[in-house]
Amino acid sequence: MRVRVLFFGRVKEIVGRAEETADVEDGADLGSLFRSYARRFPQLAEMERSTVLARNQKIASHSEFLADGDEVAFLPPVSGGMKHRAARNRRNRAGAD
Amino acid sequence: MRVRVLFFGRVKEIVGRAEETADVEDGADLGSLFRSYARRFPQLAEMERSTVLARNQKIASHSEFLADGDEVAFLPPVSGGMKHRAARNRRNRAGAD
Amino acid sequence: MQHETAEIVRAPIDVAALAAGLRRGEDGAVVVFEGIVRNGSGGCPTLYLEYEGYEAMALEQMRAIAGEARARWPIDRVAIVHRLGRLEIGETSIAIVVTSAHRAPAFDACRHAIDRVKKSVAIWKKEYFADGAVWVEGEVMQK
Amino acid sequence: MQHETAEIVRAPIDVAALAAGLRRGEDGAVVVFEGIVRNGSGGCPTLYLEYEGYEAMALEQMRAIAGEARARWPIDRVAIVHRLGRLEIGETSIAIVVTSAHRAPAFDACRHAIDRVKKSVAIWKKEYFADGAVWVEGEVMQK
Repeated sequence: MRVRVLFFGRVKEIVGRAEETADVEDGADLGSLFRSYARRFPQLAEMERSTVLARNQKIASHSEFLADGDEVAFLPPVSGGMKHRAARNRRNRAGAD
Repeated sequence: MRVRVLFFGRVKEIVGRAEETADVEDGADLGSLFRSYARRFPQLAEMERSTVLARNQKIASHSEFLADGDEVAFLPPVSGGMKHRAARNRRNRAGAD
Repeated sequence: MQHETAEIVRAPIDVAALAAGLRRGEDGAVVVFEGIVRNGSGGCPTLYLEYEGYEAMALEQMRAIAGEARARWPIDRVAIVHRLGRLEIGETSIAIVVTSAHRAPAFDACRHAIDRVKKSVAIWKKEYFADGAVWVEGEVMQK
Repeated sequence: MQHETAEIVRAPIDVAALAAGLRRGEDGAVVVFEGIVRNGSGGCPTLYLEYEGYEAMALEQMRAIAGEARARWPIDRVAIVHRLGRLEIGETSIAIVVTSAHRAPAFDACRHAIDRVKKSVAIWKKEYFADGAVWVEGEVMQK
């Protein structure tokens, strides 16, 4: 079956695209989809704890099963509103990566 | 000596004017000035607890002495900002006066 | 624009212009409070309000409240503008604008300022109904 | 105007028009929060920010936050507007307007709404400096 996968923020840059279509096996869950990307993109594996998954625009756990035609999104920590205090620290860390 | 006396809000209506000049004896304090008006305007006497006095634009106690040329103000409960919840009750009470 | 602004006006308050005049590059948050003339909740509708003030004293008190807010919270600027005269339902009687790097102190300072204004600024209002009018007496004035 | 409004825009947010559209005769208080792009406090100045969102999801989340505020506090209307795209220092990235008969619930609801937006709306921003750019990662997204 096929699902649409959307990437945002830093995940989008790691994966190098905003979205793609992925073929997944019947019975696959969100966790297995995440792991398949994490294998291709080691930086994404490091973000597993902070990256939330959404299935059809709702936050979903890794154990949720996929269905054909689903829209899955990889959502790194959000930063809407105004400036966050942590920005500068993160920047220094990013520079050290 | 002479002082200028200003009236605001309901006090202004009770006294019937916004301001006047008053002759006071040497050594008079704010309390004696208030009492002289309260004798003339019994409704003002009822408002003694809620009416704050100012001397030269600063809140002052009844025991503060007056000086020639002072500006005294009679300040009933304030209601700046927006609507107060108590308005309707007070209105009914005012109607019963 | 000063760090602390207190103004008494008789024309409609242009809150957008006020907020625009305060904000600077180091601000991350603007909190605005507007008090507006509202209809009573009872049976008899309010027609309009008349505000009057002991202007010299009220201005000084408003300035003191702005200064107090800046002394107590790490905020940037505070403006308190009160309108006097006749105000119709829906019009803004008071606007308080606080700018700050962060939002929490801006909310705290703005809220504190309006609470203080209602208790300790020499301004009074009279509410007009179809069948009469009454002085709205809120709080015994505090320092 | 609905009781709960959520909007994502790409042009400057006209907060005055937004607030004017919400207020009604029964309101006595309007509380507005604006989040603005500010300069960093460190040595290297921010040039500008780029905001992006998962728009369908973000709108739904903003609507949910507005609804939650109205369920929890006795307020009148809530509008949450977030801007996406490139924003310069001093520009408003988010505006939240709450109208209410009384001020306390308006302050509480507005503050709650911005706290929730920062934690649980699918919006990201990238901060651009003279020597590079970084995704600003705030909070792990919550429901």
